[in-house]
Amino acid sequence: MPPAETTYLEALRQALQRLLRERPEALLFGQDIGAFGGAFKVTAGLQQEFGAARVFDTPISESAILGAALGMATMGLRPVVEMQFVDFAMTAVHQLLNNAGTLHYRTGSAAPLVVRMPCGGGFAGGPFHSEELEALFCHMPGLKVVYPAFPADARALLLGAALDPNPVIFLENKYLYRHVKEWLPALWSPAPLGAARVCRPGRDAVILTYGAMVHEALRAAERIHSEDGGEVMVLDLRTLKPLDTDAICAAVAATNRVLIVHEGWRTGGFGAELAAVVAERTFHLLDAPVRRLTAPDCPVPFAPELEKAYRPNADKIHEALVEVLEY
Amino acid sequence: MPPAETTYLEALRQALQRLLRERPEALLFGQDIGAFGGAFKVTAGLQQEFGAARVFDTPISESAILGAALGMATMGLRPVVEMQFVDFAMTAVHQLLNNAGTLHYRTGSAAPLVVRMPCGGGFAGGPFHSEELEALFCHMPGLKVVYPAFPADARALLLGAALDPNPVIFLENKYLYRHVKEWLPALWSPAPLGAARVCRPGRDAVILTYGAMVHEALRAAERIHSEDGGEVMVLDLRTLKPLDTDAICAAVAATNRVLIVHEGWRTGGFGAELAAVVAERTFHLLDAPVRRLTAPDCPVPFAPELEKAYRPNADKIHEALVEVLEY
Amino acid sequence: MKHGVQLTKDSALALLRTMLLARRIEERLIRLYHQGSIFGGVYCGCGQEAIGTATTAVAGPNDLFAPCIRDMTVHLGRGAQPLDIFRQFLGRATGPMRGRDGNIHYGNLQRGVYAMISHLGAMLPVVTGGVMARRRQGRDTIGFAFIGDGGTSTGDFHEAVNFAAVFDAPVIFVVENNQFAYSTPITHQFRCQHLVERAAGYGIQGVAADGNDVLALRDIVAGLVADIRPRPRPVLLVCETLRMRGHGEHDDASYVPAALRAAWEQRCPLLLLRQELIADGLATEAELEALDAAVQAEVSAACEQALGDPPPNPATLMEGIYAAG
Amino acid sequence: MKHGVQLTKDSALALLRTMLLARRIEERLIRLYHQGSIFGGVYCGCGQEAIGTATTAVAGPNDLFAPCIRDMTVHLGRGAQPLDIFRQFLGRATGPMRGRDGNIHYGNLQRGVYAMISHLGAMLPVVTGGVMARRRQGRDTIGFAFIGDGGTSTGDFHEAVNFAAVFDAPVIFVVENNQFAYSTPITHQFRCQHLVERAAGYGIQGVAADGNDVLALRDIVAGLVADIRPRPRPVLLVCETLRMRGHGEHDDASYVPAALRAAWEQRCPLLLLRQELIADGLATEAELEALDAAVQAEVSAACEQALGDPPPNPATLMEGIYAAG
Ligand SMILES: Cc1ncc(C[n+]2csc(CCOP(=O)(O)OP(=O)(O)O)c2C)c(N)n1
Ligand SMILES: Cc1ncc(C[n+]2csc(CCOP(=O)(O)OP(=O)(O)O)c2C)c(N)n1
Ligand SMILES: [Mg+2]
Ligand SMILES: [Mg+2]
Repeated sequence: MPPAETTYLEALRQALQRLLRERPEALLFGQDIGAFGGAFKVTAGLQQEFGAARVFDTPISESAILGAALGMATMGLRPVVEMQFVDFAMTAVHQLLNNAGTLHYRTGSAAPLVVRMPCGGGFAGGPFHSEELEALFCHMPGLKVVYPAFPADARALLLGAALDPNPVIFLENKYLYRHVKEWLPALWSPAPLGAARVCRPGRDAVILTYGAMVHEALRAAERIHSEDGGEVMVLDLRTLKPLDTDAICAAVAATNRVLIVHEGWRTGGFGAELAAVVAERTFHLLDAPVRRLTAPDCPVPFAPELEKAYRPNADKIHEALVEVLEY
Repeated sequence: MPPAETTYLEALRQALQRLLRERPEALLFGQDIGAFGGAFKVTAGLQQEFGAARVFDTPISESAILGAALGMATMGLRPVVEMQFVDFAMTAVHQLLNNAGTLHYRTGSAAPLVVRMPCGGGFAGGPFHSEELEALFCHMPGLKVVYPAFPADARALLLGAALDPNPVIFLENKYLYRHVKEWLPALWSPAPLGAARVCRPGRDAVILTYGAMVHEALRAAERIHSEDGGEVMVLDLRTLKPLDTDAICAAVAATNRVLIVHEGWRTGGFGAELAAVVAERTFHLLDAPVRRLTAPDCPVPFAPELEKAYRPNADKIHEALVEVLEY
Repeated sequence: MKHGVQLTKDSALALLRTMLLARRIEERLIRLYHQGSIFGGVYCGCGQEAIGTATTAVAGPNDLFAPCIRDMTVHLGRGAQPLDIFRQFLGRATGPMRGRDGNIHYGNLQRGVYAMISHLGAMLPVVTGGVMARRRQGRDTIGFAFIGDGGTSTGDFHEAVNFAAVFDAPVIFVVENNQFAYSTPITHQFRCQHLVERAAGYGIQGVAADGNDVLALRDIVAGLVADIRPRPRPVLLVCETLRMRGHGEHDDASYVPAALRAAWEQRCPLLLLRQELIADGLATEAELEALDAAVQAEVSAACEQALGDPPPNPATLMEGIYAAG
Repeated sequence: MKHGVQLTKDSALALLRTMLLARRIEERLIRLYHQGSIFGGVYCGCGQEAIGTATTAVAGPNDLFAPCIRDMTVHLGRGAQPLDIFRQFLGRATGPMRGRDGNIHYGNLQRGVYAMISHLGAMLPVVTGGVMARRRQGRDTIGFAFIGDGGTSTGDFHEAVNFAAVFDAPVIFVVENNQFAYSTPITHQFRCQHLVERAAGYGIQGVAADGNDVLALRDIVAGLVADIRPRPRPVLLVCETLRMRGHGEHDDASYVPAALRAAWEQRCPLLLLRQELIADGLATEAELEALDAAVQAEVSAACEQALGDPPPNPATLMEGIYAAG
């Protein structure tokens, strides 16, 4: 019997459970995250284990949730709050951009605060339950932004985020919650934020990506390999801010061709920043123009037929890769 | 006696006045824009001329202002609303990103709606009255984003924005309000959105920029010219979305060296998109890596000494230009 | 006569028919969902049918509606056909949103119905603005803005009601207090005894109503409409009800106490109206059975037709993001 | 004795001193502004000094404050020195925000004072969360959250008050109804007769107070504190007052009717307290003159010292954007 595998979702739950066990100052709140365990069940069982004083439901008030979490963080607690969907955080951007993000710079107070936000599409969620908004958060000074692709990273980075003294936007991919599993060790440590990981080596090109697209990129790279032996590196950024530019530069130096892939919109997407970094820093290393494969600048459509055309996937990545390799 | 010159601020006022005169369906509202004429006096005299039914004050409710404007636009009115400072629009991003931006795609309804937002720093406004947030708006599907640098453009583009059937984010630079003047013709037309303008020709490099930085770029280019005869083109983008990529590509083709300048934050700033476009489309034309000169990823500081270090200006542009030209 | 508005057989049966249509359509949607024919979610208004029915029954053609999650009867009451609704939930190209948005996120401005966005509260200022616009255009429009108990905690609820009050916008803010917001009971949502207590803070009238008694509710709404159409100003109308299914069909609503559920089951708005019709001698059991059978047949036919309709063409993905100038 | 809280000469003079300090500091800041020595704006609380004075006078050391635009007396009442304030408005490296933020945007969490951000309402949930945290940590903390009449229209005001009510967070939401939000009179801001009518909608107590009578206000606040410290829950305290200067010093406030201004001028909180002290025989004119002279001297010295302080070093621009892990 192979060892039991753990989903991305369960890995997140384990991180929260360990945080609550080890850190009496930690607490979780958000809409329906208590007895119900959250819209996606990431917090299932935690109120039962830790009590309603540490894991509790709130009114439907994103600004109050984020503002209260910031206030708690200034008093030495470690709140980890959930936005039911990242889309709804748009009702309270000022609490992140203006309040949490500027706090340490202005006042010197730490704000150890994590905002967990389920992101992304692929399940007919429509325009308001499928967004990918990392580009917006990455633009905001004073925030860190994490976006894991694998269960092990999800677990280690969520604990790492919760132990960080800064406000951390922790993006979770809804599609990955139950679609990705891996064997996880019983002994594990929190991961510090800021390190990318080569999750497939290669010398012919590199795909810079994160979140759900890491898995699509791996599939596309595998297909290139099986079709004609091409070796495409996949770099999972894991943390978008701070960005591991050393790993990016090293990957470009090793491959000389770059494809950037993400599930968010193209114009001003995080891929633009990645392309800019590549263009600025590794211009002399490039054998082909950097290329972005992203969702188009279009609201996320509901119907699966439209969403399939909208969302990047292994096939579209493969197609773009072939062009990058053949340039 | 030279012909009288008109400020950027007065040019905006003229556009609103003409709109209200020519279009009975147009109306203006926002905080303190009525009898008071707005925090910056852009709407001075308009309530007096057109009455309180067409130019009026609202409660301090950004989401209600934007939502109500959207509702009016769906019924055939042409609301032009003001956010007192762009910073405060962050309390109601969902009304722009999720509501206005997706409306036509979902329902086919037009939403002829303009949101005027004073932006930018340079006057010790501190972290909450100095932000440059165009990068956020440009990422949102379904919105157009305009950012004029000159009085003539401000006037023609504001009227053009108001006549556009889509939600338009109209960014105004507070520093330019009273610092920039030019002679304006009595006969003028609304400008369609989407066209950049070469406001200084050149063949040695191009500066891609917009807003207040156009003027700093012009100064830097002039200095280069006076110092050693270098010819630096300045391309004023004017509309950021839709972006005039043809003009950008033509400028790169003519100069082979690119400096991007903006007043907003670096990471995920609109300069990232510009750098990405340049890197993707004009890779083969570049003699030097594309370079960004932006504000650093830091809350806008209050003290003039800090803000001077924070904000790009002609001197910093000059320095960067020298490096780009010497690469 | 017990009711303020004249109760004729025809008008009473029309009310019942709207509620029955919604109930039967939802039953069919639930089956489709469990069969895997519907992508995304199914969110039902079962138990809350009276609210959309009563409001649309007394509204005029120029009025504007911003329905929320559970308001299929608003759509039906404003003229949506069962076929439109199946196409919508199935994401068909022929549906009102052409597959670009799904399930409850639809509308039709020709009939005065805004398509909701998910962000709770966000539509309240939109319909307020729509009403302000129509009033300027010389129409006698009233707005009906729907929101759940949970949605009253959003900043948008507050901003919109206050905004409408300041501008004397004739909007009836209809709170459907169905006791839960997803899994969260109202005890964790607010601390006032009753949400009508919010009205005074905006200087507007607050009215409490039984959300399950369609006839009584229709009378109340008719009274409010008669008040505010000539003398425009907003009103807060709080309807008590219970959501009889899960938040969506993925949710078994096991957090709803059985006794509470049982009590409201007795008060099913369809049941109450049937009983009243029969007691008042306005209809016979047999007539009501026949009505239901006709509704069922109509629903089945619509469902079959929608199932045969085409999905959107992926080549249309990028069309119409902007309106053409 | 007319007042609930024992009125001693010392405590009364302390109240007056705080208000006088604020008044004299602001007068000085206005001069500096018009001389061009202050960059950015100057926003004064002139006329509203009693509110911060009364609240800080009865607060305990563990309590938390979120002052708003016009609350210099909150800062002073919590221990800020005139020197801190001049450094702040002058953007000096030595000031509480080290020049990173200016004018009214400062605080000191060691003394339980949050530095406000400009977005009106945004600090209300922050102080609510801070109070909830301290209560968990076993402290008897109460929060004082300040907001203007205009700020009550923000979604954040609503979300925060409701949130505090649901969690029984002992926060006194202090509305400073100074009749205007920038140029906008309260008639264009809300339609209730009095903002205390908002309280019932949250299921909390609402108290109306005269914002210019520092002694009466202190008694009211003392009563509220005595109530909610042991039995935690929020309260809405609405203080009537008038902003006696422009929104900022760039604004001549010509939109404020002269008669209204004149009426409130008679009710200047400093004047009222002086009159009362003399009427009660607690102080003589001469003593009060001496106090003022001492305050003026202190203010002048602080101003001179701050003017000599260095600006922030531009090389520090990028320091401390993140807390070190
Ligand atoms: C601003 C916002 N936050 C969170 C959500 C996620 N959400 C969708 S429905 C729902 C519960 C709504 O409860 P209520 O308003 O009572 O309406 P009901 O579902 O009971 O009809 C939540 C939390 C949302 N749609 N919008
Ligand atoms: C969310 C938000 N919108 C707009 C502003 C701009 N603004 C700053 S102060 C002010 C008026 C505030 O009025 P009020 O709340 O009554 O406080 P007062 O100035 O009278 O003390 C406005 C509109 C802001 N700071 N925040
Ligand atoms: Mg509900
Ligand atoms: Mg005020």
